[in-house]
Amino acid sequence: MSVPGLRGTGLLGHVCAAVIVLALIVGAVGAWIAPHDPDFVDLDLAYVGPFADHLIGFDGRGRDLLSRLLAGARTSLLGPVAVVAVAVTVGTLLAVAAAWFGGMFDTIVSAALDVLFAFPGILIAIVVAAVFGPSLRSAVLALAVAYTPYIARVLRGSALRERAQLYIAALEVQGLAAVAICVRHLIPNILGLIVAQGAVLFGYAMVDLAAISFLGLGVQTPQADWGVMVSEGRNGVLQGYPLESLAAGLCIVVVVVAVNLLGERLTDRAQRGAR
Amino acid sequence: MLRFLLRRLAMLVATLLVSSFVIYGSLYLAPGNPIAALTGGRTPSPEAIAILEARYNLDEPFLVRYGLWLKGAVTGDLGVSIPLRQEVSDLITQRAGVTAALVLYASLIILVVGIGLGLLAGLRAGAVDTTVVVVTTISAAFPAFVAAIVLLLVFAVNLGWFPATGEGDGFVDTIRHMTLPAVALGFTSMALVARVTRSSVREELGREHVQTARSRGIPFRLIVRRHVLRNAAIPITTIAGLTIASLIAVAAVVERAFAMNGLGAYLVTAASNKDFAVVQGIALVLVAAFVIMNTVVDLLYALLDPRVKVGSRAQ
Amino acid sequence: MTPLLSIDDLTVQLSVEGDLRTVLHGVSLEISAGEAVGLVGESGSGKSMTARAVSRILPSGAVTFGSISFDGRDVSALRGGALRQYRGEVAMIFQDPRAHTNPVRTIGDFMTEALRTNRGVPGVEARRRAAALLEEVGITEGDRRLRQHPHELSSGMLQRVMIATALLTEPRLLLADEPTTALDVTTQAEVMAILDDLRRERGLALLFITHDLELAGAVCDRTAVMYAGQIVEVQAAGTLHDRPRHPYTAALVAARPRIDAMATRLAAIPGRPLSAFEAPAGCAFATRCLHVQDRCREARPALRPLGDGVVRCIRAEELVGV
Amino acid sequence: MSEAVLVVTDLRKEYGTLVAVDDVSFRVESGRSLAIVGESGSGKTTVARMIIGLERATAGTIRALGRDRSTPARAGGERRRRGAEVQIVFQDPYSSLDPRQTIADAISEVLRLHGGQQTVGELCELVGLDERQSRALPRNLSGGQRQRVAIARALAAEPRVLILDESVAALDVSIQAQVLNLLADIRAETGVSYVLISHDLAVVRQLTDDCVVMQHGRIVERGPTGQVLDHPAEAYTQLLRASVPGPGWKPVRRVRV
Repeated sequence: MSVPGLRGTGLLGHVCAAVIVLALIVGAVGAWIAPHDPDFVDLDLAYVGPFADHLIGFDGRGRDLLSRLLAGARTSLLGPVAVVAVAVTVGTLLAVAAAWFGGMFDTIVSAALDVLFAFPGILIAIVVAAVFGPSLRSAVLALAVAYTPYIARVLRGSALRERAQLYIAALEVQGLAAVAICVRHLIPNILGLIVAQGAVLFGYAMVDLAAISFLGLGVQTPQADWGVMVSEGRNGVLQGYPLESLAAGLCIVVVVVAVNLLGERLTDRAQRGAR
Repeated sequence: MLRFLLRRLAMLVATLLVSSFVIYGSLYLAPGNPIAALTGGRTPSPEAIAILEARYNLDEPFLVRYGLWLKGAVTGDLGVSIPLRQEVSDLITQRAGVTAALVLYASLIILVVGIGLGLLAGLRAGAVDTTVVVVTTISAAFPAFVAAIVLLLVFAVNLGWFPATGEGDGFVDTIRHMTLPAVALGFTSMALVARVTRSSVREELGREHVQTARSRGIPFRLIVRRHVLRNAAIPITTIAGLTIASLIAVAAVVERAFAMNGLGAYLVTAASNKDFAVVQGIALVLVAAFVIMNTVVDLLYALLDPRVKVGSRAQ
Repeated sequence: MTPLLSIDDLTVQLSVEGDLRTVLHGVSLEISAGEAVGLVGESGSGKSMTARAVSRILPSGAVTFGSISFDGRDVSALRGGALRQYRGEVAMIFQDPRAHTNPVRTIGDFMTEALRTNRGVPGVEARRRAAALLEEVGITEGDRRLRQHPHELSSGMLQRVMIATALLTEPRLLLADEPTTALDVTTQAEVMAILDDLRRERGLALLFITHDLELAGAVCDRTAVMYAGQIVEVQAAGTLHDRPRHPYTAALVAARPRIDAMATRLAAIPGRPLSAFEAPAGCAFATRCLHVQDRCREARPALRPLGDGVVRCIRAEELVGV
Repeated sequence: MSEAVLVVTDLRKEYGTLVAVDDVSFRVESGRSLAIVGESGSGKTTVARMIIGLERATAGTIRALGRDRSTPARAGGERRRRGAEVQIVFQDPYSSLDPRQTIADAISEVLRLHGGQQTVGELCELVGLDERQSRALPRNLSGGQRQRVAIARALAAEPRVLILDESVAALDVSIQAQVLNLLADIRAETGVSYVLISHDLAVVRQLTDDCVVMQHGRIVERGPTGQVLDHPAEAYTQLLRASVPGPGWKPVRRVRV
């Protein structure tokens, strides 16, 4: 049995996809299925372990940890989704346009992307946070800007290879419009790679967004977010109560492992498929 | 080769110029009034405003201020931190050493462990390979700050082998303080380098020219050394260079986690305090380091691959 | 006299996605010292795989049956130093010289590697011999060429370098796998002439793999024709074209357009060339043969002597002249 | 003299300082076929790419069916019109079909574009592909079958000129003969003119009436195919002819480089 779209990714690919889908569902509805109010503070319960229906206990300010993990899934997962959606869309358009038109247009786009490439994502995020104030939106914007040249570069390469295929030349000679060739033929033929790159980027985006929140420049306390929770739990670690940091860190690692493995398998498949 | 070098240097300068403009420009556009920051919210007298504007060049148009800043930057003068009333370049030099040492140490770990594991897995199929693949899959997904927390917990808090915070004095003490941060910083990149090493070794082993060498009776270990490793060095250099350059930014996270007084952590503090002169200064230094690193990788690439001819760019 | 190379009932199976697929089926062929034998066939016929089996560079996971012996020694039993020694005596030239040279090493490194490594010839002496051989294959300024990289040479020149390199270890048998297919016709003629000259001068045996019957006819003493992983016919190269004994050989000759006359209609062979694992149980060519009868499909015909050669067709005698 | 379907005059192409095509002129009469013979680097493929508008000529004119096409068209209508005049079949049967499109879809896309009267079934029958093959994806077809599809797709535009850019060079001998016979049949049936780009003199002989021989971007000899091949006048054509193996042929060494 094989889900269409995951064909050729093996059992592991399917398991990873299941983990990701589950995580995304939690990201969408997590705040509503949380057993307790994730923001309810009771300092008397700080670092108290699992108790009754508080399945994994409390954090340093006495908030229910499980509820905070569930609620925190939203920013931790939907933030990266937004980053990837923007970067992949803009990156694909730039890549296909550069590959199709070539010449000056390609030179200018490539040069602009090269300059943008000189800014690491986290650095852009710090500068943007300084300018617009720290917020999730600033961080998402910064990472989308940082990732666009990356994905555009990769896709430009494969769009150029596809552009050089003779079937594209044959359709040009037939007189089919450029947009039709790109939309009906070129993009569908590199779609596998676009999806694979999206998955790889999702992993990076999750790590970087969480890191930015960890630095205090993304999602702001007291809002629940996995990156924020790792940061808030740091004091607990030094005092011998590592559960908050570890739990949030584990959530991040599990999702990123799943995303990376799936991305790798999708990339393999896209390359194998390229005849 | 000389033309390639000149071209690459020209590109480096152009990128740095554009980057400096972007950095300066974006912070110039930021909302907020530097005079208000200078006077700490009190309403200053018109004379005071005039004096402060002249002192900090606030009365000049944007391009002139950019020009002055850039001119200063080239000579090592990055202006004055308005809230701290200190030279930005002093603030940077005090902290640059920590970040540089951290990145260097992490790079060493990445190169030795990453390439070592990759070679092992690439040349030995079976259990060794599988182990390396599993280990690197997990470590590739470990963000630096999570790795930092886990290392803190295990080696600093529970085992007490390494200190949890600070930078240390003297060589041995510095190494002791830097080990955990460096491992945390290099954790992901090490895995990345290992995977690229493994796959390029595999790919080179399957090449036709390797088959030629086999058909000519060259012993396997010589084939590995002369053909496989030499050729795989090209992609390995590229990925190692790129990923090490990216550490320059990620260092902020690790410095923060281990409460170290480095450039990155200070950049974050300055960004939170809206200390724009410091943000500009540090951002410029970090971008410059990043771009120079990438240029060095490109040049290495050209040295390693004779096919990179004059005028053509490494893709 | 024992032949230099003797392939006896060689069957090779490759593992493709977990399945074993037969690519060679019962191939038998002998090459005497100094003799040139052509191995002709279409794609998938197994001609390259035969050469790879002889040179012991089959893909990993390949399973072989039958035997290959060189100068009386069993090739499959060679190990370590003996294998290296063998590979010095049996040199191979490939179709795509560019892919078969290491792009980051110089021509000099490439040419002299085997001499320096396996024969202990000092670098200077090895380079001197390499430059001398370059001269023989028609490449002047040998010293300068030795310092160049493969991408600086044209394909035709690189193929001459490959030939010179192959001759450098003074082999006794040369395996040439479509060495001129990727080259222009005029370059092909030149490279073939060089190969032919040097081979004769040295009394070298040659296994020449090609899809071009006429090219094989021009430089070989005998020609073997392969189809679907089997040898279907062997006879003297000079007579094969005019007097084919196997229906496949005859069809191949007839299908090729002629340069000196236009045919109203080419005698095309229906269907497409089959690989060994697709071939039917009886005669492998039965699905495409114009002269097929029911008995052809019953059992696989044996390779049997006929005239000065061998043929794998039960109707060979009746069909001569048809 | 009959009507010319393709007239190329003083065609020139420069890439920087390199002159790839220099002063090339020829004409193709309706229903006749022309071969452009040459080795790699002779400029023969560049000529083909300029005729079909994939490459811009530096100088010179190209006219097909009396209409100018010297510079590549931009407007959609003009590009379609030109597509219905001259079509091409490339050498590589593997990359000339969209791997995600079935054969029938690939052909019907072109039929819809040009509003042609033929059907997918007719075209498939014309090139000898059956119903089952027309529903297949390219990866399930052999090289020869794919080349038939490429021919059918080109013919769907009902062109008057079909450029065959080494179209049979990558095929096995037994398949090559099938496709050459097919091309002869198509010409008899549709009256299309071929421009065959080839290095293979035997194929040229089989398929064309006239030929031009190119070397280093220039035409060095021209004439009826039979005459040029049997009695080559120029040294280069003689060398080309002498390099082809045949009964009694022996390779001879010429030059040293």
